[in-house]
This record gives sequence, C-alpha cells and structure tokens, in this order.
Amino acid sequence: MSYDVNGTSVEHDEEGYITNLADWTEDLANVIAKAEEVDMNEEHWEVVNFLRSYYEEYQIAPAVRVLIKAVKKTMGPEKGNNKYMYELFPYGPAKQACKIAGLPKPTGCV
Amino acid sequence: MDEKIKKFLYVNRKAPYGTIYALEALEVVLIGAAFDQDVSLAFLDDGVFQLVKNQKTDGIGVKNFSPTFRALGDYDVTKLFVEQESLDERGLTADDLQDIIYEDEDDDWAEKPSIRIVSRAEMADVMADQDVVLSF
Amino acid sequence: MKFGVVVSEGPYTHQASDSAYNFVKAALENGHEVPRVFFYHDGVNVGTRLSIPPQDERNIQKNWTALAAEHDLDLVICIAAAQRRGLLDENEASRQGKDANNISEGFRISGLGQLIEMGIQTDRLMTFGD
Amino acid sequence: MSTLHTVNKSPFATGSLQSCLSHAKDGDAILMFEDGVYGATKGTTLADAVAAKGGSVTLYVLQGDADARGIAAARLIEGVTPVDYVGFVRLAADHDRTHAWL
Repeated sequence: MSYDVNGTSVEHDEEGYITNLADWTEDLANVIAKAEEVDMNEEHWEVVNFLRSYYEEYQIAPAVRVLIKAVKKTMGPEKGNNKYMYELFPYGPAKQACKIAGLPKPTGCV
Repeated sequence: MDEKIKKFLYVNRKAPYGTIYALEALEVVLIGAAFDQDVSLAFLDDGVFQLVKNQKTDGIGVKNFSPTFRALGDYDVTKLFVEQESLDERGLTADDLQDIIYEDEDDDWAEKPSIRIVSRAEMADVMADQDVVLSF
Repeated sequence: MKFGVVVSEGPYTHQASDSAYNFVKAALENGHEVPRVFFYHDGVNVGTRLSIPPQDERNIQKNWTALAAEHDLDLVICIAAAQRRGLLDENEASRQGKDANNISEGFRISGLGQLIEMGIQTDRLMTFGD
Repeated sequence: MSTLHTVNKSPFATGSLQSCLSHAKDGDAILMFEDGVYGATKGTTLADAVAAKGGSVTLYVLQGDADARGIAAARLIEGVTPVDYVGFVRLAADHDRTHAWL
C-alpha cells in the first residue's frame, strides 16, 4: 500500500499512516489529506505544522487535550477548542491530523 | 469512572536504553495523565540516568525519548522527585540533568521547575505518602 | 479486599508470572477479589497460545487460562507492549493487516488505561517483575 | 500507614535490597521472595545490615522460594519469618500499600 506523490510511491500501513516517518513532505501531506477527504487550507496547515514541531521537540504526538491546550495558548481560545479541531479534522485531530503530519500512529492506549 | 483521586507514584530505578523499562514507564505516565489522579514520579538509583541531558542515540539506532520528559508539564505531570544520594553515588549533580519545567496555570503561566531534588529520607517520605506505587 | 496485579516479565525466563499466579490463586482461595491482572513489558508474552513447554514443566499459559475460566478473571494484555512484541488477537491482526493471531483463551488486549483504572479501583496493587 | 516492600532480587546481583532497606520506614514490612530470599540468609556481607533493619521493620521470606533454593530455616537471619503465599496475601492486605523493588 502506498501513496503516489508526483510519481514517487510512499509506503503506508492498513490505516494510511506512513511507514517511514522520514518520507514526509508537504506534497505527501496534501496527498494523504486528499485520501482523508480533508481539503487543506491555511488553518489545517497551522495545526499540522504545530503537530510536527511538537513532535520534533518532544518526540511524541500530543494527546488531543494537550494539543488543544497548547493551541489555545499559542493561537488563542477561538482555535484552542474541540469544536474548531473537529471542524478541521472531522475524524479527530489525533487520527487525521497526525496522519497528515506524518507522525506515528497513536497506539490507542486509553 | 471512579471519582476518588488517588496518589500515584511511578518509581524509576533503571537506566534508559539498556532495557525498555524507562520508555514503557514513560508511556504509562503519559496515558495515566488522562485520568486526573495526583501523579508523582520518583527517580532514584540508576533511574536518575534517565534525566541526564545531552542524550544522543543516533549511534545505537534506538529512539531518543529523553525530550519527552520535557512534555510532561503539558500533561500536568509536574512532580519529578530526584534523589540526591543517587546522584552523588553516580558522580552526578543537578546540573547534569536536563531542565524540565511546567507552566503554572494558577500563577499566570509562570515557568517553574518540575524536578525537585530530595534527600533519601525525603524520598522515603514521598513513597510513604502514596496510594498506589507503580515500579519499573 | 480487591487486589490489582501487574505482571511485567515474560514466562519461563523470569519467575514473575509464576509468583503472580501463586499470589492470585492464594488471594482468590482466601476470599479476596482480583478484578484484573495486567500484563506489561515482556509480561505480554504470557498471553501467547503458541508456546509448547516440555510435558514435565508447568504450562504457564494454560494455567492462567484455566484460572481465568474458573474465577472469571480479567486478564489484560497491554496493546502498546503487545504490538512491539508481536502479540495479536483476531481484531488486531485484521486491523493491522497481519496474517495470524496468537492470543490465548481468557486473555484480552486493551490499553494502558486499564492499568491506571485498576490502580484506581483496587485496594492494593501488586507488581511482579524483574 | 505502613508499606509492604517486596524484594525479588539477589542482593549480590542488584542494589534493590539495599535501596529498599534505606527507604523502608519504621513499622513497614519487607518480604524477600524469588531470588530475593538470598538476602535473608546468615553469614553474608549484607546479613548484618538486614538484621539491623529487623529492629524497626518486620522481615519475611517466602518459604517456597527459600525451599526451592535449598535454604533451610536454620540459615535464615534471626528475626526473619517464613510465610507461604497465603501469608504473602495477608501481608499485602494488612499494609496500606505495596512497593515492589524490581
């Protein structure tokens, strides 16, 4: 299973998470988003970029409530809330935004 | 779910990388944070090595999870007790540990240190003040 | 009294799962409850149904399965630890696109939240590890 | 409020017993089991430290583990009480929390 990014194939798993995190590019993110039926705009990118920098700094994808709290602090309360996040990513920021951002699949531990 | 808040202590006594205990302990802490309990972490014996700064794992092909400790504040895990005697025995001082801070919501988001260096006797007091002790 | 039990080492290499089994058995026989046993780290390997110990040794996996059946025990294998180590139930195997599953009867795979919940809901937490 | 500490390592392999001894508080109990039972034997370099702690904490050894390792009752440090698994369960119930020194 793979995504096609301008003629290059990028491997992904059953659920669409990329196998090799180093394969991520912005073009790939757009391809994953299309497969997820998410129409990437500036607001989506804001969250995706936030997730990537969080992962870069801490080596984990933040839990949803942590993401929302952090977004609230840096981007304000009109964006740092559940409603806004689920409007952007209908299947949830953990699943969809992390997938588009090329982060590891949440292990679904709770 | 049960309403009562319990005091949970995660006891870390093992060094990172040689075994998986440190990493999988951290995974429990991150998940456990969602349960709104009163959480503390204890680092003693070889566990203090987990918090040492400048860990670089490129040469062993193992994920470096030490930066994740710095995310604990976001998860409202803000009490990391580190035993002074364990540091001493290993030739370490508090300066050898990475800075781990949290932002205190009740104090205008002031940055405060999460690491609290305690004596062995104080660590024993911390341990004796818990409802649940999870060892790794 | 309610005991929560954590088993954090694999079978045969460490005595942890034997000690936990003996403890749980003694607790149950003496009128206590063991609402859950949680298998973590290499402890998840206790839940494989594919082990074949020599006939003159105890069968750790079967003993747990039998004890679970007798006392309706909740034997939970941590999903994160299990995925690393290749322990899968039928659901997980199909979700992850794997061609086999290997979990013993009486065990179930679930999240780490079950460990925390066990700590909250029991009176004592016992850890058997190394 | 007291703690049941459990130690399952030989004190000659790891520092778990020593660490446990230095953190246990008066009125606590320490149960040595699995390879931890070696810490309960007489004549070792640690025996004096273990025996001394016996003044303020209660020391136990799991009989089955001692038997398995050929440790006769006479070789146990004075003041160490052997218990079976039922005794182990009772100890865990009688103290407010357990702390496993892995």
